Amino acid sequence: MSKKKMKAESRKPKTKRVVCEEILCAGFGGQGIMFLGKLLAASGLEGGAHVTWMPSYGAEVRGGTAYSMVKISSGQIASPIVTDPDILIVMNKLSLVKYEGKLKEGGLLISNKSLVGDFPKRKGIRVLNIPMTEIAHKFGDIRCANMVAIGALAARSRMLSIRNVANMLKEAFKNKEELFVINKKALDKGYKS
Amino acid sequence: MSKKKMKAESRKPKTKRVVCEEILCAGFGGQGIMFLGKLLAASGLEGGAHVTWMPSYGAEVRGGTAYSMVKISSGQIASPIVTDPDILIVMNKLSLVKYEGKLKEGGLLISNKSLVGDFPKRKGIRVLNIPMTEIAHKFGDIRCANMVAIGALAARSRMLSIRNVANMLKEAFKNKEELFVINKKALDKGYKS
Amino acid sequence: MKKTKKHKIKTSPEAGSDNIIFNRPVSLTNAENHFCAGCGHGIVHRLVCEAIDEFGIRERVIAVAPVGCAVLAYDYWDFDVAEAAHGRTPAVATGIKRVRPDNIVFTYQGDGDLAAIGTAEIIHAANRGENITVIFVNNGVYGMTGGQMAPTTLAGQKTSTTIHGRSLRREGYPIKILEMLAVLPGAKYVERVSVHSAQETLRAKRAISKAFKMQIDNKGFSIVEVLSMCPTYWNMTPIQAADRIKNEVATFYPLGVLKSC
Amino acid sequence: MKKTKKHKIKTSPEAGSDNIIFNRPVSLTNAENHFCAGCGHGIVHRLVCEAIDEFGIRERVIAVAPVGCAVLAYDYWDFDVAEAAHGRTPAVATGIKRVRPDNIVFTYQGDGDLAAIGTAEIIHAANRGENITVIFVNNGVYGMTGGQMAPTTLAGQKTSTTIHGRSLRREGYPIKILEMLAVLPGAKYVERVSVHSAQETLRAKRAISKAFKMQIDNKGFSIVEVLSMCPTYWNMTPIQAADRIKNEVATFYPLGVLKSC
Amino acid sequence: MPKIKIDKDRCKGCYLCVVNCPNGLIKVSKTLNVKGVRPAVFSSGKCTGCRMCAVMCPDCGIVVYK
Amino acid sequence: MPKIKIDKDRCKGCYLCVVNCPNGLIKVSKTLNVKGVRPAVFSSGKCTGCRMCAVMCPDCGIVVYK
Amino acid sequence: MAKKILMCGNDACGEGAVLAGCRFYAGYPITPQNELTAYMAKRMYETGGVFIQAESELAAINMVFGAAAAGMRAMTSSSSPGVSLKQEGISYLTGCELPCVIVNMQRGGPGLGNIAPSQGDYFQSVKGGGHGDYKIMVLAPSSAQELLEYTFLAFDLADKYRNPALILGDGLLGQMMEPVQMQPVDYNPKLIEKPWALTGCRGRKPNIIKSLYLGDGALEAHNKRLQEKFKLIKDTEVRAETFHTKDSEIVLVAYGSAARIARAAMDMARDKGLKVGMIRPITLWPFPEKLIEDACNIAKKFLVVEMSAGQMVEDVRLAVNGRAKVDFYGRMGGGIPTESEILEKIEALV
Amino acid sequence: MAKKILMCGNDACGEGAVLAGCRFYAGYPITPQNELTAYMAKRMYETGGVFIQAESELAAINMVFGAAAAGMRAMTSSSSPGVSLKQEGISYLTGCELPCVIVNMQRGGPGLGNIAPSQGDYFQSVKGGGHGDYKIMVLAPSSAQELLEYTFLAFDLADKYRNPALILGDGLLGQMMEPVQMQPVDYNPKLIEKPWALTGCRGRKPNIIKSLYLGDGALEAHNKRLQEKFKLIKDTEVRAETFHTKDSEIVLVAYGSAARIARAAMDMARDKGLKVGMIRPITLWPFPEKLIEDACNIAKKFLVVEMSAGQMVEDVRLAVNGRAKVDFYGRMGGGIPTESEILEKIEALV
Ligand SMILES: Cc1ncc(C[n+]2csc(CCOP(=O)(O)OP(=O)(O)O)c2C)c(N)n1
Ligand SMILES: Cc1ncc(C[n+]2csc(CCOP(=O)(O)OP(=O)(O)O)c2C)c(N)n1
Ligand code: SF4
Ligand code: SF4
Ligand code: SF4
Ligand code: SF4
Ligand code: SF4
Ligand code: SF4
Ligand SMILES: [Mg+2]
Ligand SMILES: [Mg+2]
Repeated sequence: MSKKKMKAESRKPKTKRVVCEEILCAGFGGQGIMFLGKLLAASGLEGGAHVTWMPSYGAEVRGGTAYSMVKISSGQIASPIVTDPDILIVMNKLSLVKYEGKLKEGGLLISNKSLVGDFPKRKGIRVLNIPMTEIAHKFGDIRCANMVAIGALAARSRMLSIRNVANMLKEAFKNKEELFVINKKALDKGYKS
Repeated sequence: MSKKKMKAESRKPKTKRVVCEEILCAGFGGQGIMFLGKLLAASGLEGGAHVTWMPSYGAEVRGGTAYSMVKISSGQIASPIVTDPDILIVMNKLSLVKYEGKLKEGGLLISNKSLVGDFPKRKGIRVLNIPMTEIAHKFGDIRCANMVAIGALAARSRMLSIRNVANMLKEAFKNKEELFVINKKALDKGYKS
Repeated sequence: MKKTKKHKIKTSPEAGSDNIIFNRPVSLTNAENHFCAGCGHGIVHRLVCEAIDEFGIRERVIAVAPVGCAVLAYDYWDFDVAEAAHGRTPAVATGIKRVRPDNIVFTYQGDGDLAAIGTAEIIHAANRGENITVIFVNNGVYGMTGGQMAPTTLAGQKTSTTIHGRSLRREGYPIKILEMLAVLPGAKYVERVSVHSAQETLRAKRAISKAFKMQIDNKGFSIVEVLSMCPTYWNMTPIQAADRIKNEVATFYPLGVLKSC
Repeated sequence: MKKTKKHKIKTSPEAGSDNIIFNRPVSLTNAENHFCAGCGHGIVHRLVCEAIDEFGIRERVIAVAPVGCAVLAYDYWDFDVAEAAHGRTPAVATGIKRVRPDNIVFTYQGDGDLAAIGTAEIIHAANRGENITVIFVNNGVYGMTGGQMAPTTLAGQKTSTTIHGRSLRREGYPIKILEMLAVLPGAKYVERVSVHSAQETLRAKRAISKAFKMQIDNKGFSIVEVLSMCPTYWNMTPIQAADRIKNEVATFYPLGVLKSC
Repeated sequence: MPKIKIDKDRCKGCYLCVVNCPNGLIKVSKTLNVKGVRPAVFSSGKCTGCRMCAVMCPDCGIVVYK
Repeated sequence: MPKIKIDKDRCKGCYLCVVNCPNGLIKVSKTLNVKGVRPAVFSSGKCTGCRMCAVMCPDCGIVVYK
Repeated sequence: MAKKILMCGNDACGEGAVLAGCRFYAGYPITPQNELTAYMAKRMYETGGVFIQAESELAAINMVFGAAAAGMRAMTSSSSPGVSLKQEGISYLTGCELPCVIVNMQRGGPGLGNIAPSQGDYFQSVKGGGHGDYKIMVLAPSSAQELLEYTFLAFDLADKYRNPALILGDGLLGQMMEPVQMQPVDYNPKLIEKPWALTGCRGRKPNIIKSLYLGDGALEAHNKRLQEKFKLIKDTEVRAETFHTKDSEIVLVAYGSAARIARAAMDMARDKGLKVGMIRPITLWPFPEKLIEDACNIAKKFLVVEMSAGQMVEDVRLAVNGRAKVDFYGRMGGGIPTESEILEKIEALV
Repeated sequence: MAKKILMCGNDACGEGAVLAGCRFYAGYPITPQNELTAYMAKRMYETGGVFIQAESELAAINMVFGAAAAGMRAMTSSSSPGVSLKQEGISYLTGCELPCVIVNMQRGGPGLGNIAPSQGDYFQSVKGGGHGDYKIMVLAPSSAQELLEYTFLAFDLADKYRNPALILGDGLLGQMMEPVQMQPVDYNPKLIEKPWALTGCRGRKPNIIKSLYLGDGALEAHNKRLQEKFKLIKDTEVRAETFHTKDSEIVLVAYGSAARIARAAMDMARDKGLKVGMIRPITLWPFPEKLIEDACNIAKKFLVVEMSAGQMVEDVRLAVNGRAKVDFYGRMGGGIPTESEILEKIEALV
């Protein structure tokens, strides 16, 4: 990197309208929440978008709910922190309770019916209630419930294509063909739901 | 102490002429250089003067020459550091070599002939050359050579009286009558030299 | 300060049945702990409270909690607790005990806290013969920070900082701190126990009680090392983790009393 | 890096007589040292240089000097020297040795440096089995700062911070660091010697040579503790100080090889 | 007869109680609890009140009755 | 015959050489050196060249000749 | 353009070190920089470098001292409490003029605090948390890409001036994943000769690495040399990014994570037609005081945004020296300002 | 008037602690404050207090943490490198709101430096050498008498605000002997109840001493409380001495040892008819910025004198805020300015 580039210089402001999807994924520790978010971000990047992924703060406290935050945008991203998500993915009940209120008016809630149960109370949002854990269980590995969620999102996102997600999934599970197959199935199932 | 007193307040400047004697004592580690200086300061204080005593910097380096600095003044003392002494007491040769040049024009050099040997080269100063170690040896303890120096100084100082020095010496050696006696003898011997 | 009455078994009041023969000790709050499933910390937290209840000293106790997975101990313990900077736990305990010798002061420390960053502090507290009790939870990893190697990690064990397994050549030997402490005349009671089975857990309880008793009797420094499961960063189920202690960890770190004066 | 030719006794060149059978080693500069009369440091400084000359490794050596009375070692040693923050000497040596394994790296440390503030560093360097040599000068006080208690100060000994003598109850026990280090498998050669007499000094020399030899042969961590006189802060003449080692210090800290692998 | 009571929603599903009951009286539930795990359940039987299960529970999820 | 040479002004007067000479060949000088101490002096005699004096000197003040 | 890789800032920083030729790392785990330690464990293994998980942060910084003294490009990393423990070591490194790179992924304080992102260690970093008169070069990246690139730079600067350099990040930058372009074609580590290094004295006089100066005036002379060096660095190595400073009445000043957000707020404000610009110091020390001074010619007001109670704002005030109003907006203890909070503050200023 | 005793500053400081009711001291030897450690060893023994020669400065500050948590007036002391090692502990003490007194008898740095007097740790003391947003109260005595008196004050302030207080001296003040009046009749330690202290939970809910705040926004709320406290201290506890500020065109600003000498230079200058005054901050934090601001109404120039490369001068500049010229004269690495050097500087300014 040249020093000059780093020295003081003015830049043109980016003022044209950007499309940005902000996603919050939440669930238990073991539910692959971090992976879920990373896969979303990677897929966004694969599609040429600006992306950030941010975990819930580190590992200094055990247990409880974990969450990760993803932004996929056509423009530069300022903060990776998602305070009022466009899309909320909740894998367990506690997460719904904790984050439901943060979802934007008109936002999309993707909820894991198997553990969250009935519809949330809130009005004015779009809700997808899918028995992810049960579906995953049927495919033989309850850990791929998160893939159902991604599939469902990919079908509705403005920033993600199912092809990019599938590609990234493949890369994540290279040399683990068997796992890939199961996860891919879950992804497709979600896409169709 | 009252907070008020410590708060911002102006003071009258002390501009009247002050008398201040600045003394540098130097010698080997074992020659009682620190004690010498402290006794001078204590005696000055006993006489109602402002005093400071400052050792050569601490104990982090062994051996070599040690020195201590004393200021005895009719006014407040700023820095205890003596850079150009009015009086220089040297107990060994190295000290003479090192500090002779710092003595003020017209200053007083009190030199331990036993270890320093011949007169210094420098002109324009007053010199007292006393075989202190030999005298002390005669009194039975070579460690009281420093008292000879103090005695000699007390006879010439504007700020010290031999009575105050003797009192302070007594206090320093209380419960050590025997040591006091020897040191007192050396002191008197110096005073008369 | 007067001692509260001594009582043998005292269980949490809200249980409300005379037929109860085992329940949460009163010194343990009802809060659910934040530990992972099968984590040994949960067991050790309870054992400490059982010992405290046994001697009826809850109101005299001042605990020093570590930085580590047990950092939230004050949420679970119903007595005075101080936090300590990572590893300085025994120094903090020393400060407390010296100014309040009638209180019962103990530290609770992980193996990173005690055997790595806090090596000097534990050794010198023991050497000074501080009249404190140390509960040392050895789970062979840094749990709180995500499963890095600890000084106690076994040879060959994979962690996030030894992805190819701990190499004796590069990372040195799993450290036996108790064996070192036992050399010090200031350390009066030194025992290693484990919580990998009910049997061993009962033994662990006795050791912890003994360690507190030493302090109550002004006998000086006591330490109990507890081999403890970290299923999460051993990448195992809790049952596998317990088995690992039995078959591997306790083989390397032999259980038993190393010293008792 | 090629080794220089090995030679048995090489004395300083300026002596200029074939008849000389003992003189300053070449690795020792001609500078007069700043130590007090009869200080053991002066002897140990020379012994280290004798060992280095014996193996002809002066040009390969990198020393790490402590903060302590030996802080000016670089004025006396005619090879590369790094200063280290007080107590961190073994950490600095570790950094050097790991990036320059072909150099011979040793630390020279006082008992405050090694057994107090640097406790964690020495233990973990030993435990990692760093292939370094440690010369540990135990004079039972903090010489440089004016004779305060050291962890090694004997019971009852008066120092500026224990004016009524070290009390085991308040200040704890004189610490036997070597006995603790010997527990660690990473420590390969552990010996305690003394310089209170010519006989013992010759033994000390052999131990120091052995410790360097261990490193040259890539055998791992070696440490030699040298009981050493501090006449100044023992308030004694050098001869009395030497006698005190013989009669008191070496009784408490027994001389000999604790471990040799 | 002695028996135990397991706090279903407190249980984290470590199953240390399961393997430590000398009489094999504790089983894994078929349903998930609020934590999303299958809790341990007491399959009533010849419980001796030996406390081994409770001693091993890291979550104070077991009360033993005589 | 073996002998030693003591660097008078280097000597700090610790006298460790004095007590370590098996043959008592080293004495304390009557005069002071530049350091203000009475240095050790070799009182020529049946020196065996055993080096003990030099080994003990903390100040490298003694050279031994064969 | 080479493909971008999704990478967290901690990993990017580690890779930057590897590319810069760093082959010695010593560290002690602490959130939120654990990925960096783990990354270095892996990469040092792969590159034949040295990785040591030290017994403490103190040991780590002093191992780095040793490796640096022996001439190696060496690094340590930690987060706030751990960096506090390194202060003595940093003072020694500076006194001994040893080049090395220290990374601080700041978290919420004081004390144990929490593990959320923070900028509470600015004073410690730029004023000197250790003892004595010294300065270290402090670089403040604001993205994963910059964590990679400024780490190169930090090593080059450290070697060039024989002085430690600090990468001042935070938990957000360390843990966030972003696309990083991994092969910057135009970087070659400026590996220079180190004749002062301890390598054994074969064929030369012994080298000594020390910070002790006992002779009369020796330490003062040493300090004068150091101050001259610091002056040279100040004159040569200031780096900053400016936005619209030529036409702005209000100038934001922010670094690192806060700068990302402040910049977005600036864009929002400009969209609303407000004349708002921004200065992002890249080097926190040396601080771009000249740039700020110059900005005073146009700007009437400055708004400093930090994730702290107000630390860098003092340096801005020093540079402005009364010529404009300097306002502050901060979030503490892990709080992260939002674009709209900053925008509100801006609007209140106009 | 009671008789004055010749005493070194270190001893005076120790006696001040004893009189203030301090009954816990933990420390580790370091020049130039060894007399203080030795003094406390003796006096704690005599008063039935606790003296611990700790294994390190880290252990010492954390022992003080423990004693303070248990409600005792506790103290530790050290000099520059040792105080650097205490920075993590100081940050914890502040986060946990524990009162205690820390003494730093500064010496020359950076690194090992030397053992001569210095004022190179100003930044560390007042800006925060540890991590996170915190402040400690910093008192700067300039004589043995003040070392005695400010040590009382430090304990009282620490308890009052549940915050550490630091006595910032130097080797000159610590080692110099001066006459000290030992029985100040008007001092009674303000020993207050400490219901938060750890004493065992008999008859009350358990007390917890902690700085960890994990809940959403909890640490930020904690920091806000701390900042409010710091604000209160700033508003209440500023202390300084002023000389001739009402008629002076040139105002010297100096603290501690440097202030003694600067004052003498001021007197010399006034003897020569120059309108020179002086402000001596007694509290370095909170800094007497208001006094300096006020002085700007008359003064055209400030001359800051420090035994450093220029640290307090930044706080003076911040207070002056461009309204007057601020010049600096400093000596580093143990150098001590002389009256005539300062006078020369003054004369160059007129
Ligand atoms: C000074 C400092 N360094 C590092 C950390 C980060 N840290 C927190 S806990 C911990 C170690 C945890 O391991 P251990 O003590 O074994 O406890 P466990 O979590 O395994 O029970 C570390 C390194 C810290 N908080 N402070
Ligand atoms: C961090 C730090 N703490 C304390 C000191 C002061 N100090 C210098 S040397 C020393 C101890 C000296 O004792 P020892 O290591 O036994 O060496 P000796 O002088 O006895 O040979 C101390 C405490 C320091 N320089 N740095
Ligand atoms: S990480 Fe390990 S030690 Fe920490 S709570 Fe989980 S299982 Fe227990
Ligand atoms: S003080 Fe002691 S250790 Fe230091 S030089 Fe003197 S005799 Fe040697
Ligand atoms: S008390 Fe004993 S027998 Fe009964 S369930 Fe528990 S372990 Fe089994
Ligand atoms: S031991 Fe406790 S937490 Fe574990 S399975 Fe049994 S009841 Fe559940
Ligand atoms: S060489 Fe031996 S015999 Fe000769 S003087 Fe020395 S000690 Fe005595
Ligand atoms: S051993 Fe050396 S210093 Fe000591 S008396 Fe003999 S010659 Fe002198
Ligand atoms: Mg652990
Ligand atoms: Mg020593």
